Amino acid sequence: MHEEKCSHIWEMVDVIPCFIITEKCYHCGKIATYFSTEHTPPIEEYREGVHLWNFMGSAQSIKFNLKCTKCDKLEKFDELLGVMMCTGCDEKCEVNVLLKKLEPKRTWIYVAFGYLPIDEKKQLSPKQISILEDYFNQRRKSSKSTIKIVSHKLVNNIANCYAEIIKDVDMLCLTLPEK
Amino acid sequence: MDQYFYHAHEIIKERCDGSLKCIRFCPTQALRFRKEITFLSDLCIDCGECIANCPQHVFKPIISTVDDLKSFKYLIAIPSPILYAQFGLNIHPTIVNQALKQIGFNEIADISKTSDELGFALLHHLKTHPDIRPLISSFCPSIVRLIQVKYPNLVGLIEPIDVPREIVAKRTKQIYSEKLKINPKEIGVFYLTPCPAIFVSIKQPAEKKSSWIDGAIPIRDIYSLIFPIIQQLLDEKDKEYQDTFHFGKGWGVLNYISRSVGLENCLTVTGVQNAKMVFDDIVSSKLRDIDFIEALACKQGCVGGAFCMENPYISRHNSIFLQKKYGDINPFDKEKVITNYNEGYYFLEHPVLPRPTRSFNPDISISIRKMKQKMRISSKLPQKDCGLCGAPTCDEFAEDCVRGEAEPTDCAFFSDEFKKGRY
Amino acid sequence: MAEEFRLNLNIKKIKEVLKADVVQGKKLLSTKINGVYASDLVSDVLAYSKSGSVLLTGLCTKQVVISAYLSLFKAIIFIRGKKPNKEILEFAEEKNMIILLTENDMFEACVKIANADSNSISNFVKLIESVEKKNTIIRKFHIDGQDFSNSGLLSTQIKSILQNIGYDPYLIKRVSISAYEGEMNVVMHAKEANLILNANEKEIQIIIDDRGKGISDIELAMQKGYSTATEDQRVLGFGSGMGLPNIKKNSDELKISSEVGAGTKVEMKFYVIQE
Amino acid sequence: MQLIEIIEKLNLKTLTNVEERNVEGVFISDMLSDVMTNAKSGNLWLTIQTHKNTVSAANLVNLAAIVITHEKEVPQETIDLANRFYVIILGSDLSTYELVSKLVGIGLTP
Repeated sequence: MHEEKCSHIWEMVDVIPCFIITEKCYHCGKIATYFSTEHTPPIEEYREGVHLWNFMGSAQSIKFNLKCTKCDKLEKFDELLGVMMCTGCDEKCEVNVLLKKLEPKRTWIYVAFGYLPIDEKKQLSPKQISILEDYFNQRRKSSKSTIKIVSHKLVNNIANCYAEIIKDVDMLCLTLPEK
Repeated sequence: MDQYFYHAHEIIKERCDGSLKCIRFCPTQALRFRKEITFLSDLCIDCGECIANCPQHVFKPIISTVDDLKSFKYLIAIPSPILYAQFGLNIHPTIVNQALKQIGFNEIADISKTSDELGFALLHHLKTHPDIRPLISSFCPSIVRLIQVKYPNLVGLIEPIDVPREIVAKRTKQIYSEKLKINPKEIGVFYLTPCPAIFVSIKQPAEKKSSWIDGAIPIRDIYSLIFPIIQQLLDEKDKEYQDTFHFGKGWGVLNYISRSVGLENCLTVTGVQNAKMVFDDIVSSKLRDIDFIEALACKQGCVGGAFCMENPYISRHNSIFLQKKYGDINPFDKEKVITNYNEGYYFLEHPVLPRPTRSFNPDISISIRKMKQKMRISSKLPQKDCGLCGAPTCDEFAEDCVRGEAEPTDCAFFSDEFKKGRY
Repeated sequence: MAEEFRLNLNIKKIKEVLKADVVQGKKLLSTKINGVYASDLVSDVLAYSKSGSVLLTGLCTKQVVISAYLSLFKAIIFIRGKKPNKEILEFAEEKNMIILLTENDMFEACVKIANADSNSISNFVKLIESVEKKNTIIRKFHIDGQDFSNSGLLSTQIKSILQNIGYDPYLIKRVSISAYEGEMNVVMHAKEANLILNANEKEIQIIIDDRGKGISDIELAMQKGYSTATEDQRVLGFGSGMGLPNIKKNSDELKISSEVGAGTKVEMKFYVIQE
Repeated sequence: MQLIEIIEKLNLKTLTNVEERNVEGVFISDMLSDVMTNAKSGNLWLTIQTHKNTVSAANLVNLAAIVITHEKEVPQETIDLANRFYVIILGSDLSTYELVSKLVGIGLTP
């Protein structure tokens, strides 16, 4: 009842910088992702049950929760690894079909991705996704366009997805940029 | 205050290579280089420094051409005495006049007799008006404009007597229209000029509604037309010519106004920068015992005009020796001059008025604020007057910034290129 | 030459404007800095090489500090309340790096530093935007006694300032004459003097305060033709005894006070009549 | 302040299509996660990141425009992506700090 009354205005809280680590098991071909809050991301390979996880890459990112400024309701986003903008790379992908439909209205689709593999780990609930969508659209203020957030479950093949993920790749590389 | 000012030059922007030479030479700081060369019309006094100093000939003087003469039934030339000084010592002015007649002028008017007459009128004026001192000659149109623009509080000192070329034009038009019984408008009076400024004084006189002169032709254009004819005439030796030519007392050299009247407390100054120095002294009342100032914008006077062929020192020498060799001084009727003077025949139609000064704002209090801003900006500038910003001095640049005509970052010393060490 | 227009800042000034905490290098606050660099990319920090600069970054890792050290930065400012760990602080201490922490975000921090730097472009540009509140021009000039070669320059300068503002030409003429006479009096009779020009929309005031022998009888000095100019000065054409009477003739108010052996103070006023 | 005005005054290069937008405030960071967390709608984003995922971040929080400082070359794929999603990318040859200095000069202050 309480939730029904409050039209939440969200703000970002508990922002923690961290790394998204991607690993792959070369035996079964599965890809797994997780957060690390260590200062330097771990890169060693290790065995976990039937899998032998190999380090594939890391990127700087953040973990955060959303809190309503009016009723103080806290919504945790432990299962969210990041968002990526769909660029329509795969014709068969459901996200792409949706984007084609919404693009004339300037509605952009972002995929909220969580832990991999999808079927083995806990995922964001549809309610959490809609809260996230509300949050971003609230922030956009007087925008002529809107954001639609979808679950990464909709993505046809996440390993081949070319969506633009918001993460800080190469943030800590120590090589000189080429002029 | 958007008054239109006529100028006797046009800018051919395509020729400009941005060397900024002109900007440094302009004595009234009227030129700016902002992406392309431009000039501030209200500040320009048509001294011709930019025309003379631009290596790319970006500034093209606007002058009458021989074609302009065709619209008149009867043509009269008033040669500046400087014309005769362009030729060698063995060429008598009468030969030059004959050559002028051969290229199509019906009559050649003589200016030096009138000069002497006006000199005497000036002397009379000085005697009868002992309060206003020093008077400044109205002869040079650039100087008159310099005073209007930069020394507005000196306009009252400009001599109220008109210049010889105008009086001659006025007189000849009257005489010939009566003699030939034609409309004065059908008589074309052309001045053969050593400088572009004269052209401005014809198109937009500072002291009368319209000039008596119909056009001006540069000496250098005339020179190329008559020089072959003069050589022909010299070959036909012993040919009789009527010697009706008069040499004035000073005749085409410096000091000639004062020389012709025998003024003693008299200064002669040439070059705009030098004239400014003298005018500054007048403003602070430093010049106390001077009666008359003959100021000419060109260095060495009119012999240094931009349209002269010969270099100023040679033509000056020619001028002096021509007079010594052939000179006879024509007496004039002094009584008649005084009568004319009293009748107001010689006077300017109306006094020369100051041009609106370039203040920031008609409201003094706003203007003061802008001035303070200018001073503060100026204090930040390097004061090197390098000119790279397109303004001649750091001070002018600060002013342009306050007026919104320039961006402070146009200063090379503040630009990114400077910081990167490209300058 | 380039140096003149470089930054004019030290760490202490930055600390003050950002209200920053100095967590490392408290003794090095007077260090002058040559530039400011704002970036989060470690690779870019490495590419930037202007020694003696300060780095503004939101990335609080040891790699950043190492790169900053390699690029000869003198100080690092961590923005938005980022706190370095012990490892970073130890490294910084070892390499004499100064570390500051501020709550400002990157833009605020940049703006505050730019505002503090009196030589920055923004400050220069702001001169244009700023609106002057007081509408009085005050200019101070210095006159040297016996400096005949520069005599008259000052009154010319004053004349062009007034002309630029747009006062009535005849008022300007009166002011320039008086300023010139005042200036010449100093050049001829005093050791040195200060001339103050004070101009607003109601009046123009000139105060000349000299150090010299003073005037014993002001009334006598005010008489036309009275002059104490030396023979040398007369030969040069100065000292016609027109000085003070001429100022009196041209100004609307004139006040002279003098102490023999100390100096003379001449205050003149000219009223501005606006149409 | 209007974006077009800023482009003109600061002499910025327009790398993508430009439309009239209102600019409210400036945000400086090279971290996309930082943009997602702290940048505000209508901000002008000053960065040296030229990777195409900057477009993704700018679109998500509805930034007015991205300004790439330090004369950095922006890859064509970034520009193409930006044009498709109506994200404006501008370029400047000044450093981030120098550009801020100029922004303040034209009156864009925090």
